[in-house]
Amino acid sequence: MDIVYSIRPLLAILVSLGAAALILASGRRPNLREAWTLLAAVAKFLIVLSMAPSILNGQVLEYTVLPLSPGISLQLRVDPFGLYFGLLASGLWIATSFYSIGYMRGLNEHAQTRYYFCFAVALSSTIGVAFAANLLTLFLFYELLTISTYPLVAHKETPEALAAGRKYLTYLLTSAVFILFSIAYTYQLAGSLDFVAGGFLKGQGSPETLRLLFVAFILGFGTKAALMPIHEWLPTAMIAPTPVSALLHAVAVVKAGVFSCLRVIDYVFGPSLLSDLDLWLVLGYFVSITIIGASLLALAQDNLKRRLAFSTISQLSYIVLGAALITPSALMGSVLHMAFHGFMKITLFFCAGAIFVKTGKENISQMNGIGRRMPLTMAAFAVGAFGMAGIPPVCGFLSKWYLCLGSMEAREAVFVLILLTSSLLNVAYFFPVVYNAFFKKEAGGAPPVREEVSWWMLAPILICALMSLILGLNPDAFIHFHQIAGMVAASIRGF
Amino acid sequence: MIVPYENVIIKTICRLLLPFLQLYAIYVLMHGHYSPGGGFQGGVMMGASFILLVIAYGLDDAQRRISVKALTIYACLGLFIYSGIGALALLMGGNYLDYGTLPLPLSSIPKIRAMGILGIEIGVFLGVMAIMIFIFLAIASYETGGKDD
Amino acid sequence: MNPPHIQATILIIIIPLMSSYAIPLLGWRWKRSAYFIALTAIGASLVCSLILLSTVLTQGTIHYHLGGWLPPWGIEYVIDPLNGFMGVVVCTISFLVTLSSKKSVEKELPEKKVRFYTIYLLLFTGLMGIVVTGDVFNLYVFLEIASLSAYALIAIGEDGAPLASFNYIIMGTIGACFYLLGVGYLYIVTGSLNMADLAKLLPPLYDSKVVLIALAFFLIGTAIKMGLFPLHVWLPDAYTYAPSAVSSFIAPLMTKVMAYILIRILFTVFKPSYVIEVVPVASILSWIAAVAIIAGSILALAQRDLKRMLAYSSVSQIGYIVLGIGLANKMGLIGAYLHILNHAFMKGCLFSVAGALMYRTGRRNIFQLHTIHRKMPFTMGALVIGALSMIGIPPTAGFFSKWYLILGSIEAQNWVFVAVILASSLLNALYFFRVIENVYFEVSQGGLKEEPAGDPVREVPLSMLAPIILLAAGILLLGLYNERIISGILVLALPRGF
Amino acid sequence: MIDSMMSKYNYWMYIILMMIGFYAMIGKKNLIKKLIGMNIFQTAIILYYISIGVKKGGTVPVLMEGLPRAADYVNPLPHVLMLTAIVVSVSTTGVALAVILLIYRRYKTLEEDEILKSIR
Repeated sequence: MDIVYSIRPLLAILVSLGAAALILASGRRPNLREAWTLLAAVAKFLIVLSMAPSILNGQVLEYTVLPLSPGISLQLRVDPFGLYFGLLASGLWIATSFYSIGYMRGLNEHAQTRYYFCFAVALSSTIGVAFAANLLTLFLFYELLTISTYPLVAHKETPEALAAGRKYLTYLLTSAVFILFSIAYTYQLAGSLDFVAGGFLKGQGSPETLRLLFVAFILGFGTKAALMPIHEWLPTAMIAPTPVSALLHAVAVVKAGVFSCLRVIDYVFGPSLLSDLDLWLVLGYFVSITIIGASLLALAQDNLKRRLAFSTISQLSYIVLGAALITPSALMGSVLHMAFHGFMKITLFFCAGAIFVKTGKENISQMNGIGRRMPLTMAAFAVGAFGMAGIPPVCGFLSKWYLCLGSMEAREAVFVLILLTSSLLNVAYFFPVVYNAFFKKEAGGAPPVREEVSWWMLAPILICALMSLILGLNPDAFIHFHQIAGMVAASIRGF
Repeated sequence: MIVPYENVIIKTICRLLLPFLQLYAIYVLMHGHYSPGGGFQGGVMMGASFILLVIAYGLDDAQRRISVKALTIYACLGLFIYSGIGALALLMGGNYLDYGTLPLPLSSIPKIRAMGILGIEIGVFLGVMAIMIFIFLAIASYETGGKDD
Repeated sequence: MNPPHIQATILIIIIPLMSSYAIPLLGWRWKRSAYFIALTAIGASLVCSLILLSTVLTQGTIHYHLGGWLPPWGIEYVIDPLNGFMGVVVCTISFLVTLSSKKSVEKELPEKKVRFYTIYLLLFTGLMGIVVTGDVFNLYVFLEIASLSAYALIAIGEDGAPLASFNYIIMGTIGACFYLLGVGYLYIVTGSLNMADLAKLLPPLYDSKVVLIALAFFLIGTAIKMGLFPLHVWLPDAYTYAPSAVSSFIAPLMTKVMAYILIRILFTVFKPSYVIEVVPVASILSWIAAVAIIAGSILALAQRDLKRMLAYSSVSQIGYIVLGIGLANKMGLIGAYLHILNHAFMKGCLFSVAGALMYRTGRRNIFQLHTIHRKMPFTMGALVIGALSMIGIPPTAGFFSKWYLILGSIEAQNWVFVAVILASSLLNALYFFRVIENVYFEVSQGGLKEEPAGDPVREVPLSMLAPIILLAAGILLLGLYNERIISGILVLALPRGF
Repeated sequence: MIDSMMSKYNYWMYIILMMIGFYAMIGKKNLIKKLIGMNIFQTAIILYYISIGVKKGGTVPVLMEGLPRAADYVNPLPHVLMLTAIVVSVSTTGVALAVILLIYRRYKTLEEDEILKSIR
């Protein structure tokens, strides 16, 4: 593994921070402001993409910004896993930016400058989380992400939105306390915080200490990954504008949570230490509760966004489960699912937002016959729903396949059962939506008129749906998700 | 407000006493650097003599003789002499307050030091005197109002 | 004869001292000159302090013998890395705060400008004197100079200011007297007042009860002066009612300098081994500090007045510094030193923002600040940065002092302190996000839209805004470059044996 | 026991004085009484310092002919220190009196209870 020093990781972070400043400066001129957003999104994606060839050649890019604390630097390192997350986040940001413009203008929202500013800062911190080379750098960007998304969650400024914002902060800052404690303790034990593929904590403390540390880590990062029973902030945060929900769910926040969980599992503790400590099975069962429980709760939701939220909670635990199973295939599945779930979930959220912009409807019971009004949108929704349930050829099938394979390798068939049950539940809560939208009559009885949303919104929806399909057919298409995921799984030693 | 107490005895005694008080104050000052006494003690006595004046002749009369403005200047001047001598030593290449380096036409360094201390004491004397009177006037004239600035 | 850069040791004090009585002389004629003289004097001190710090770091400790008298007979000023560091902190904050004081003094105390700056410079002189001196009694004198000027400055505020000031006088005098008694007891057993000399003479006497009592007196005295819970009762009122220029000067500096005295006494006059092993003073202090952290935060939660909330938060933050001192290990002490610096910047920034709010709106109630961010975007941005730093969000400065304190607590294997530090950052988040929410989200309370009488609310003038922005930027930069500060200065400032 | 207590009577005196002052500062409600307590408190410490400088048979610490030994003079340093402390205490009293005047002008009383009542 050769290390190449490159400033590109830093540039990828700074480009949207710079854009954030420009957005603030041009707050009075909406067109210019949104041009900055789009420009930064594209530039960021191109920078991240430009790093892909060297990573695929087996190199690692590194950049040390400055020392943060004796022995710890603000250091960025682009390894396959980081690149993977970076590509996902920056790629989906482009889609979200276009969609945001359509959505915010469609609803004529207030405080748009603050909205775009926070969005850009949130993306910077997400990329920072992706490229962080050690736990402290990760924590730094992780906290920035929390703070910068808080105004987005509370964007509507109604009492409910403020309450949701408070809840969001309460959950995430409390979890940050656990993370800070675990990081400090890790530093005390190991004297280092740099991520090492396969972990660096082995032999650095008594098993009891390490178990405690692991629990503290999972409690901390698991809050952002919305593991049950610390998931409550996520459905509440659904009060935010839909692009924010999409950002929270598909692009940045919860993905940063699972990404950090995976970093801890595979790069701090490492598979062999986890199996020594007998923690993997415990974690597996723990997240299985979330997988099934969240799916069951999703059934009971009438609000479309809340239903999607519980679906997210369930799907995120797939990813953590894949890492917990400590087999290469499972890890491969979990890494793949990060991206694939991102594409599918963002499609679903965009559709929910489009429906809200056009008709003002939020509840599933009001959506009978909506498929005739908005056929393209609902078709995209159907693609996403199929993917969630793991039906080929949508990409959700592929990651689930790897996860099942991994559970077999780990000789724990019960997890296959759990995955399949959850798929069934997915069918149960998504298909009625699709069915009602296309095959039931609208309540008023008026003849349905085709009225799609503007192309600002429709194009991202269709592109994301299409991507879900293409990635299902050829997972290496465009940005080599499959290959990079393979590299990630191969790089972890100690299975 | 302190008004003059119309009593000939008090006024006369006061008038007799004041020069001696002030002279004694200056005596205490001048001998301060090699015997008990010094600028602070002398200054307090000097200040006390004015306070006696205020008590006997009333506030208005005393303020006509020594105004707040003059007191401020005295106080600042006193401190200026003090730190000025110190700073002069600094300029002459010694440490702060190192009187030995002062450019005085005296034969030996101990003599120069003694003179330096005397200068310091004079500064302290002026400062303490002015501040003593100042505090007294400020407190005594509170009823007339507006003097708390 | 000493070269000029050594003479900076004394210039750092006499420039503001001489300027302080140049102000009334010149102020009779030119009232406007007061501000400029004060600013120039503090600026000159800042330059001196920078010269001193760089000299100390390159050439080692500076010993300056006042009047040429050798210690232990004469007064000695000693600049070591800790001093040099404190000097730069005090001068920098004072300079920025003084810069911003012009307009608010003109508005709040138009008639008293000249005398205000006289006393203001005396306060600064006192603080600098405490920092540079190497003599325990001389320190007492400067302590009283600083305290007396602080009493006077606080008393000119509004509402309950005189009473707050009087309570401060009573408490402060008790504190200073206890300190003086401590000096007396040490003098009985050693016959010396020089810190370095005391440090040499004391170790054979560590069994003596007199030394123990002296230490106890020192601790009580400094604890009162720096407002360590539960001796903090004077602090909230004093900070709340003082004029805004004063509270943004006193709040960041006064208590920090007092904490510096504590460090000096514990680790220079006494040996670390004494306060850690012979008498468990350090651990007692750290437990008191832990209580202070939590109690201060909880009391801050109950406040509706921005300045009073910040004052109680100061009580809690003093706890952090004392906790770091009490931990008495390398990381803990670094945390304490760094927090002195960081907290000075944070509180300077936040109190300046409070002053700016008072200047433009006359409001201190945190529930009456809706929509203010539109009128004063930069000031409110600084408020957010300061608040995030108080909570401890990386990469702001506040996070890193907390980080070292946590490392120190873990090193000491004391999990209660870890929990206390973490819990207090959550409490900080509670009360600071309450402010941020009220400032930024207007629809929440139905909105309080009416303008205060007089001028329409807009951004404060540049002379106030620039220091606020510099302080806020300082918070970010100190966070990012904290490692440079630690490895460049603070590691050298640690007491011997760490 | 008694002997050792009696031989250090100056300490007892200063502690008693200090406690009287302390009581007045904490227990009294009238601000002037508090101030008087503060003065007693400071004076106690000054007395204590003076007493530790005293030497039986010592004389004024100004160099005199025929008394070459340092043991013949009382220790001048505590006195010098106390000179400074007296200055400090005078200034503290001055500031405190000024503040009391301010309080009186604002609330027309010096009783702490009444002031607190009128603030609320």
